Order: sequence, then C-alpha cells, then structure tokens
Amino acid sequence: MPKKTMRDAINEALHQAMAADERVFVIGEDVAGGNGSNGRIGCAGGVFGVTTGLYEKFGPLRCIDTPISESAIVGAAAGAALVGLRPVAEIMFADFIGVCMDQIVNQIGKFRYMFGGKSKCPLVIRFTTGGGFSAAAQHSQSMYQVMTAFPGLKVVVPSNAYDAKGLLLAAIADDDPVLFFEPKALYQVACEVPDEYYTIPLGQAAMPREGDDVTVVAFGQMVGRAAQAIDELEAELGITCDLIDPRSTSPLDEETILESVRATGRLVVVDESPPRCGLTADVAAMAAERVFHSLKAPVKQVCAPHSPVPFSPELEAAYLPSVERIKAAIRETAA
Amino acid sequence: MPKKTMRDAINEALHQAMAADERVFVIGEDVAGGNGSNGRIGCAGGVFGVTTGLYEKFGPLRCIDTPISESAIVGAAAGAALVGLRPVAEIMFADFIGVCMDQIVNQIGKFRYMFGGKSKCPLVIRFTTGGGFSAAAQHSQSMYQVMTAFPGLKVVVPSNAYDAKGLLLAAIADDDPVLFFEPKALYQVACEVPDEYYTIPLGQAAMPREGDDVTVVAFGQMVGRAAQAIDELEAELGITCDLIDPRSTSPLDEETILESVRATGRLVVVDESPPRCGLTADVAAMAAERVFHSLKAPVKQVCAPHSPVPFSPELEAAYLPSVERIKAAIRETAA
Amino acid sequence: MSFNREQLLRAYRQMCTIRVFEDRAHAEIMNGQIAGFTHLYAGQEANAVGVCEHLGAGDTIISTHRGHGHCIAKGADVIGMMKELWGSSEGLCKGKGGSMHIADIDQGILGANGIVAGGPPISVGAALAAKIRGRDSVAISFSGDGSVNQGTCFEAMNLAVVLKVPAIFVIENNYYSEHTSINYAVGCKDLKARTEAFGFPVFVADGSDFFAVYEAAGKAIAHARAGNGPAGVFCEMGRFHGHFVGDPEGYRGPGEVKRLRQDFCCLKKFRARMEQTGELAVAELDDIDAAVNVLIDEAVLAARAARRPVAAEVATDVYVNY
Amino acid sequence: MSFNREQLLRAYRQMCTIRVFEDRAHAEIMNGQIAGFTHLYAGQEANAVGVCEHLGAGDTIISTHRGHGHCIAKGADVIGMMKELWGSSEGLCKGKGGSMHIADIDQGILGANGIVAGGPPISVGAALAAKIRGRDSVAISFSGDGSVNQGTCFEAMNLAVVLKVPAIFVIENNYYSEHTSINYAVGCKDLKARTEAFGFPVFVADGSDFFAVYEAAGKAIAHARAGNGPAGVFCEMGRFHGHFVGDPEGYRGPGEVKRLRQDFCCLKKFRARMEQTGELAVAELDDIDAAVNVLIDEAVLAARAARRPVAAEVATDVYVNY
Ligand SMILES: Cc1ncc(C[n+]2csc(CCOP(=O)(O)OP(=O)(O)O)c2C)c(N)n1
Ligand SMILES: Cc1ncc(C[n+]2csc(CCOP(=O)(O)OP(=O)(O)O)c2C)c(N)n1
Ligand SMILES: [Mg+2]
Ligand SMILES: [Mg+2]
Repeated sequence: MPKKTMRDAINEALHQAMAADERVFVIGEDVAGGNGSNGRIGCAGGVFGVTTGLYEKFGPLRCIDTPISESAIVGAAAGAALVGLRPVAEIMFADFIGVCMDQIVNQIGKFRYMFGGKSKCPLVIRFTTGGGFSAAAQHSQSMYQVMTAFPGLKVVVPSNAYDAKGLLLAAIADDDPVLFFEPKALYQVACEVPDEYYTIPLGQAAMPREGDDVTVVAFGQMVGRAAQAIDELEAELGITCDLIDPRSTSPLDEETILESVRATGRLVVVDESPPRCGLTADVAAMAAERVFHSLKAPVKQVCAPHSPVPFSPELEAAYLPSVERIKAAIRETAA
Repeated sequence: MPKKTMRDAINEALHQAMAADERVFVIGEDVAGGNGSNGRIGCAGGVFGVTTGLYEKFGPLRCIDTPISESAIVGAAAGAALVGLRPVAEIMFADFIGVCMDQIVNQIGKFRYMFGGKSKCPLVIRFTTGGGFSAAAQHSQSMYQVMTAFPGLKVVVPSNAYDAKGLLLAAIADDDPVLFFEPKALYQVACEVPDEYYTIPLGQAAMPREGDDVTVVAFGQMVGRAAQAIDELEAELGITCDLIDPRSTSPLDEETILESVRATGRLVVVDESPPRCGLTADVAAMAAERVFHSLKAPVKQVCAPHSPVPFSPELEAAYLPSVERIKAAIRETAA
Repeated sequence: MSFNREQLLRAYRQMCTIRVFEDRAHAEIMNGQIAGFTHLYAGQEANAVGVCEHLGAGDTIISTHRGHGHCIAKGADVIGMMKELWGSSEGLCKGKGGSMHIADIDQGILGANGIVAGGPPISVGAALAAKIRGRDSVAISFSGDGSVNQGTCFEAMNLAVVLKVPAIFVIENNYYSEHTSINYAVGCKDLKARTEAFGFPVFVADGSDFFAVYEAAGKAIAHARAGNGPAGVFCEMGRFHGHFVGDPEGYRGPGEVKRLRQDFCCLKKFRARMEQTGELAVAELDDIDAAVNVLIDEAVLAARAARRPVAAEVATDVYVNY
Repeated sequence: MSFNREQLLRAYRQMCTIRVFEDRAHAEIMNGQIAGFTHLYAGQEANAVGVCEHLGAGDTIISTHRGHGHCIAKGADVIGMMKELWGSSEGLCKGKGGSMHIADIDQGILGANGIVAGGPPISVGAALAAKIRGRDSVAISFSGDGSVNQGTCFEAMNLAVVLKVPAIFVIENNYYSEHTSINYAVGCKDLKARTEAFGFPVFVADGSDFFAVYEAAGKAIAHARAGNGPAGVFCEMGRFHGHFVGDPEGYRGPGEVKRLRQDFCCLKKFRARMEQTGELAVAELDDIDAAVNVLIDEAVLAARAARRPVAAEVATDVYVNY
C-alpha cells in the first residue's frame, strides 16, 4: 500500500469527497490563496497546504476563500448546511475557536435540538490542533477537549494518516456537525493509506497495541508517544498494555475502554491538554464510576500543566507529555 | 444579621468595592440603562438589576453602558486592567462567552504568561449562569466548567448571598483575572449577609454539612439541592454526609475534598452541566487518582444529560439534577 | 407599485395575525401561562410582512430573539407556534426551543435566535448555497438597531459582499436595544451610511407603513436575485411592549408608547390608506380582525390542551445519530 | 512640520534598527536558529516609527502578529527582543511569548498578538482608562488590511466612538492578508470610507514615507488627545518578506517584491529627502547604519549565549498567586 503523510491523506479525502458529492465544498482563509492578487489564484491550499489542488479541480464555487472573519466562515457553513449542502470549513488553528465559538457551540451544536429534531446541519469544521511547533500560547492549544463538553457536536481527533482519511470521509458523510482536529505536528508523518475511498465510523476506537497489564488511553498526537512508551516498557520490563485511541472524543467509544479496564484493572490516560476538565479526567472518572470494582490501582492522568503553552522549544518540550512521563505513569500504575 | 438576596448582596459588594477603590468601575450592556433615550439614565442597573444605583452614585465614568459588543466590552476591561484599573465587566449570560471567548481565554487568560510574568490583569467578569428560568439552550448554560479548563483564569461560582458578596469583593481585590458566575436562579434567594465589607478567599471551599458516610461535592445552584438531599437522607435513613461547596473551581480547594474522601471513602459530585469534560469528571478523576485507596465505592457523577438545555419547564426540570436524583446517588454510594 | 385585492387582504391579515398573536402572548405571560424570556414584536409587523410578502418557498429568513413576527410572516403555523410558547411537545419545536428558538426549516425559517447577531452569518451561508446551486433564491436576516454593533453582523456584511451572494440585511430600528437608545449605542451619525460603506445599497422605509417597506424590500430583493450581491433594508418603527415582558421601561419619554401606538401603528396606517383609496372596504378588514381573533383564540385553547413533554424527551433530538 | 536634527537622526535610526533586526531575524530563521512562526515587518518601518515618534511614556500601543517593528518603535529593548526570539529565559518575556507575543508593559507595549484583531478592543480599554483617569494619553492599535474584517475590530471602532475615548486605529495596508489581496478580502471599494463611516476621521499617508506618516499620525493623535474621541491612520506600504518566513509567495506578481524594495523603501526615501534638503549628511546616516549593524550583531551574539529556560519554568508566571 502507498505511504502518505497525514497532510496528503487529508487532501486526498477532500478530493474524493468533493468528487463523490457535489454538495461538498470547502471554505476558509486561503484554502485557495492568491485571490485578488497579481499572482496565481490557488497558490496556497491553506497555510499548511492541506487543501492544495482543490481550487484548480473544483473551481471558485467549491473552494472558497474568505476574509479573516471566522464567525462568518462558520456561520456561512452553518447556513449552507441547514439548506442542504455539506460544507467543510477550515479554521486555521483550533485556538481561533475563541473568535467563532458562538457559531459553533450555540448555533450549529444546538439547531437540531432547539428546532425539535426538524433540522440537520451536516458540516465539518477542520482545525489544526496541538503543540510541537513552538507556536506559543495562541496557536498550540488542543481545544478538542473543550468542544467535547458541548452536546450536539461530534469531535474527532485522528492520530495517523490512515485514520485521518477514513475519519474525515466519515465526518463529511455524517448528518451531524463534526469538528475535526488535525494534530499539526503529525502532518508530515506518513503511514500506509489506501488510494480508494473508505470511511472509519465515528465512535469506534482503535487499539494499536494489545496487552494484559495496563490500559492506556491516548488522544491525537499522544497516541504515537504512548505507543513508543508501551513498546519500550515491553522491551525493558515485559509490561504489556492495551493502547486505545478513541479517534473521536464525542461520541466516545466507552465500551472499548471499559472492557479493557475490566481486564487490566489499571488505567493511564494521556492527553496534551491542561489537566482541568479535560479528557484525561473525563475518561478517568468514567472508569472510577463504571468499572470501579475492576480497578486495582489509582487511575493516572498524564497531561500538560495548568499553564498556557510556552514558546521556547525547551519549555514546550517540558510542557507536552513526553514518552518518559508516560512510561513513568504506566510503571507506577503497573507496580 | 440582615437577610439579603443574592442580587442585593452582589449589588452591595459592587457599591463597597467602588467606594473603597476608585480604580474599580463597571462596564457592560445596560449596567446603567437608558443612555441616549428620552427616559431616565440609570433606569436599569443590568437586566437583572444587579448594578442598580451605581450610575447615580458613581456617575457615567464608572458605570459605563456599551453597545452589544461583548468582545469589545471584555477587551476594554482587559486594556484598562493592563494599565492599572480594576474593571468589573458584566456579560449578561454566560452563554455569551461564545461571542467573546477569544478576549477572555486567549488574551486575558494568557497575558501574564506570554509576557513572562511582567503584567497584571486584575479584572472581574460577571456572568449569570445556569438553568431554572426556562431560558432555553442559549441562555441557560453553566459554562464555568468550560472556563475552568483554561489556565490563567480564576473561576468562581457562589451558591448563596453571603458567599457571593465575600467572593466578589475578594475577586475585585485579586490581582488575577476572575470570572464570576452568578446562578441566576439564586438571585432572589436570601440569607444573612453582613452590611460591612468582607472577603472570602478564592480557593477555599465551604462545608455547609458535615457527616461520616459520603462526601458530596456540589457547585453553584446545586449546593442547595444537595443540602436538601442530604438533610432528607439523614432524616429518612440516618446517612450523614460532608457537603463541600468549592466556591471557586479554579483554584479548586483540592485538599478539603481529598481529606473528606479519605474519611468517608465515598464520593458523589453534583453539577448542572452536561457530563462530558466537566467538573463532576474533574473532581471524580482527582479522587480516583489521588485517594484511590480510600475509596470504598464507585464515584458517582450527578449531572445534566448530554443535551442542550430545553425550554419547556417540564423538560428543564428533568434536565437539571433534582433532589431525588442526588438522593438516589448518595444512597447507592452509601450502600 | 400596485396590489391586487388578494395581496392586500393577505398583507393585512398577516400583520393582524402578528399583532393579535403578540398581544395575546403578552396577556398569557402576565397570567403566568408562558415561561421563559419572551420578546414581543407588536408595532413592527409591517416590517416583517413587507419583506416576507416578496418571498417564495426557496427563500429563507433568519430571525432574532424577537422572532414571532418574522416566523408568522414567512408562513409558520401559528397554532404550532403558540403550542411552542406553551412548551408543549406538540409545539413547532417540541417544546425544546420556545419563543427564542422558534423555527420551521421546511418553511425556510432558519429560526429565531437568542444570540444577538447570531443570524446574519448563517444567512450569508444560505445565500451562498443559492449561489453555489445556481438558484435565484435570497436569504434574509433580520437585525435590530442594537444587533448591528455586534462583530458577527459586520463580518457577515463584508463576507456577503466579498462572495457576492444574495443576502439581504434587514435592519429594524425600533430605537432601542433593551434599555439603551440607538442614539447612544450606534456611535456614528448615520447607520444607513455606515452599512452602505460595506459595499451594498440600503433601501430605507417607514417601518410602520406596509407599502413603504414592501417597496424598499422589493428593491433590495430584486438587486440580490439578479445576482448583484447583497442589499439592505433599513426601517424605523415603534416597539409597543417592553423589551421583554416585565420590562419597567424607564427609558421611555413621557407619553412615548401612546404616541407610537397612535402614529406608528401599521394596522391603522393600512386602514387609513384603504379608506383613502377604497381598495378594500372597512368591513372586509373588520372581518379579518374577527377571523384572526378566532384563530388566535383557537391557538391558545389548543396550546392549553396540548400534550406536555415527558422526561424521556429531554435527551432526544440532539443528533441525527450518535 | 519641521524636525530638528536629533529628531531626524532618531527617526532614521529607529527605522534602520527595525530593518536590520528583521533582515537578521530572517537569516537566523533560515539558519534554523529561531523556532516558531515569525512574521517580519521589513518594508513597513516608516509606519511604526511615524506613529510612535509622537508617543510618550503614558501612551500605549498594541500590536499584531507582525510585532517587532511596533515594539522597537515604541522603545522595546532590541537585545531582550532578540533573546525572546531565541526562546531564552533572558528574553523580554522569558522565552514564554516568542515573536508573536513580545510585550513590554513598562514601555506601554501591550504586546504583539497572535490573534488577528485581538488588539483593538484591548486598546480601547487602555484609552478608556486614560479618559477615566483624566489623563491625556492615547492608545494606539495597529491592524492589517486583513485584520479590519474581523468582528472584534469593528466592535472596537464603534465602542471607541460611543465612549469617545482616545483610541487611534492605525491600519497598515500591505496589500495582503497571508496569500489574499485586500482587493478580494475587503469587499467595499474604499476602506478609508468604510472606517470613517464609524464616526471618526481617518488620515491617509504613504506608509513608506516617514514624514507623511508622521504628519497623518500627528493629526490623529492630536484629535484624540484633545478629547475628540478616536481617530484613524491609513497607510499603504510593501511587505518585503513573505507573510511568514517560508512563504512561497505565489500570490506575488512578476517583479513585485523587487519593485517594492525599489520604490517603497522608507530608508531610501528618507535618505533621498535628506540629500535633497541637506538636513542630514550622508555620512551621518551611514554612521547610523553601521552602529545599528553593530547593535544587532551584539543582540544576536547575546541571544545565542543567553540562558536557556529549564523545565521548572514551564508552570510559573501563570498567575500572580494561585
Ligand atoms: C450576544 C448577545 N448579547 C446580548 C444579548 C441580550 N440581548 C437580547 S436582546 C438585546 C437587545 C437587542 O437590541 P436590538 O438588536 O435593537 O433588537 P430589539 O430587541 O430592539 O428587537 C440584548 C442586548 C443577547 N441575547 N445576545
Ligand atoms: C483570528 C485569526 N485568524 C487567522 C489568523 C491567521 N493569520 C495570521 S496573520 C493573518 C493575515 C493578517 O493579515 P493583515 O491583517 O493584513 O496583516 P499582515 O499580515 O499583512 O501584517 C492571518 C490570516 C490569526 N492569527 N488569527
Ligand atoms: Mg432595537
Ligand atoms: Mg496585510
């Protein structure tokens, strides 16, 4: 199978979704690029190049550049979805949810409920998420944990190129609004990705490692680090773990997690967001409530400190959960 | 001691803070009311009347009406705080964080960190929070659980008039930005409130009930319901509980909670927000991580369903955690 | 502009329906029959009707917190609406939305909206969909004189120009946002000019005169339908009730509401014109008044009798599937 | 407007310092010495300097993602800035902020800002503080031609008019927001007019001409200081580097950057004028160039040698106390 980076896999998904369904269009800042300039329209494909080629292929009515007006971008996607199209909006950095949160949370996320189940709002909003770029406090937040709190929205965070393609195609085909968070630190990471169209259902976890001693749940960028930690621990100490990558945080594949914890009795949850009201607490609390009697040791949360994301590379490295910290947590839990 | 409603207690706190420190001013929509009209300026005092009398007492430079521009309101407070004033901004409903989240989360909450500890941003933003008014999906959210996730902000949610006054005066005197969530369903509830100026430190929980069997942690509007549940259970079954009202969710008085759980071995957490990535999970996970070996039973979360807040009074009553549901959770945990 | 009898009868009936609906809702709220926050549109009817009488099935509107009038004008079922105010599961939104979220997607009503200026960006999206699909439908958003100061509203206006989509921004100046006058909250001297500076024409009318609104809205809609991009409508009008039911209205000048009800009542103006032109007889209008009163009586009775929601309904209708 | 020698020397030195700082930062980023996203101001120096030369200790500025120039112009220490770009704990922000968040509150610099149009509302607050305290200070916010389409920017403009505070909105039109031209992203024909429609005067200047900017900014600042409320400055200028370092610049027309560097270089224009008027000698300007190059060399050496932060510093400086 061909190897593709996550960036290319997502780009391919967008091409295939747009080719398959003429209701799909993309909208966002510089998703084409060059509009109004003396240069080439379509020169950008998003600042990370993820929408490259869509303008050439599908033209200005389906690859739409906008001013820097995130509320209007999201609102425009919402309105188009309400009347039957299937927009894919791009918000460059998840941090910019700050300037368009109302449209996402109070509008899109609530239409169906407020309207008594009589509307559908099938759209996807793509964001880049997370740290690893020394992009500092306003361009490095994960935010998916915060959006998981809001009923009416679905939230996806892939950890590899293969999943990213299948999940995005599923998200675009989904009749509910989906927030799709792309860990920007993984854009250049490649794995085997089929050329054809395929979907991965939302709400279904992957289990990239299976083992007996500890259940490790990790999200997005942290899945790779958790896998490395697990592999090293197996080699070093013979500890084996289930590694669960929920892939979507809403819906969350609770059963896969609970079943694993029932078997191992030990749980470590890893996420790069700060500790308060996040996904590590969410999953840990679920276990403490629903499989308490299976638990043999304290549940462990490995996450960022309660601070904004720092700029300096050394500080950011200390901020994000490292393979070492994950290993230490697994070791302690298994002890 | 005189009895005062929460509305009056907060109003008194604002009067006293403004009288004590000329750097304090209030700003928001209709905090005075009547500007530009043929009627009386100062006619409103906020839509809930909480800022009544401030315009008459302190004049137009310290009780400032604004257009409906929440980002600009919060930003204006932020800028004034950065240069040395101590603004108290009013955002009418916590739900409106949607239209000003960037200013709160990415600006105010991060200045000090991004600027290497060289700035202070001493401001308070007051919001009404929570359900109970049939105000439906866009005027009933709690939101304090979401804001707790963001480092750099302090978050307060009082459960009674006495605390509201002391906490607000502490918040205004605090050198960090404080988000102050006022449960609107409690505005008309009265208790004894001293006339004089006093403060209640942030990060220090109250324990309105003490007992042996179960630790109950409840937030804001839910504290009263939890107290009723506990009182009924004591009368009916002789079960006694510690009831902990954290009063601020950030900082959270972790020690008081953990100490109580160490003693009771049983924990029920009650909040009116939906279940995902909220405060019930936050507190439950903390217990499962840090006092796991003291726990004798599954930790219980009592919260709203994963849905927006409904309009219909019957539906809203079913949505918010009831005394009955809290009792059932305590009973099960104690069993 | 000329109207046939049917059009005239229909316009009057629509305005009258809104008025009676609102006045009755007011009474029922005062009686404690309707919960929540309700904002009444009485006094502004000519604006909603003057705009919506131009619209067809493919066109959409999106409303504000003050949504009843727009919904009725665009064809929402008043009985379903009244049941919704009552919080019944037979309501237009199964009692989940209430006054601030009344919607009827099938009628092209993208909802009342509890967030000031929540609607305009969404409306730009509906307009964009029309452009993408090559249809000639238009998308209307209603905004108040206060709402136009919210950032989302400005963004929507600029985006509509950039994308050249058939979005119509209807600005209803009822002089107040809550307790604050437009004279204070809109900093510039001329809101029409500020709006036009975004790059589209704004047509002005007396918002208490159906014929004037109809004409201005017609120009705006024709402009947009013809593919010229967005347009605006700007009308002044009086709000007869408080901002919300229970508002003490300390911001009103002496005799203000009385004067508004006297001089800026669209029903009175409509009747006066009919008397002048003879196009419709007084008796015909009286008949409409009577029929509308019967309809609203029925709606209230139906709402009172309608099924109350049960707890199991709380968590449904959140997702299509989850 | 007349300038004494000291003023002229200072203005040139400030512009030159920005240019050399930026070109060096560019080189060091290409070398892999500086991490993160960096946006360079080279080509726009006259704008920052022309505005900031009017300001005193009590005045504040708030910048954008493209913040180095504004910070230097308002008096930030360039060595501390360079250390900050390097992510050192000796940096102006202890390495926690980096290029996008350089700030120096004591100098009245309320920070570069990674959020487009994050600054204007905050600047209105600083201006409001001046009004409340009865001081005559002004608060400057810089915005790009793309940033003016963000809702927060519009809200800030209207609020400043409503509150009549001394906020100055400086709009830097460098023709692009990222890869998109102002011709596309600003829907209206005339951005100056759209801005003025908010209710304050906007003064226009050639942003590559220090003297022109200084004059326009002077009018705006005088207007605001005198208690007349906000004002604007609107300048065109060229951005010599890409939007961010690494930008392939596919949106540029043929020869565009070369032409900008040729015709819209503030240093060249300044030197040409000095030659013409004889106010300063070429040698004096050459001396400044040399001195500035020495300073920036020193800054880079200092940044390379500066203390690296350690893990324990990650979670400090979040709160005053917690
Ligand atoms: C974002 C937001 N801010 C504030 C409010 C509270 N609010 C509801 S209606 C209203 C006034 C709206 O004024 P206007 O736009 O003139 O509409 P009108 O009420 O006059 O119809 C306000 C401030 C809100 N619902 N949403
Ligand atoms: C809210 C927000 N949206 C988008 C971005 C990404 N972004 C950074 S700079 C920029 C372009 C800004 O253009 P302009 O205002 O003209 O400033 P210039 O870069 O030309 O100085 C964009 C879109 C951002 N930082 N914040
Ligand atoms: Mg109004
Ligand atoms: Mg620009």
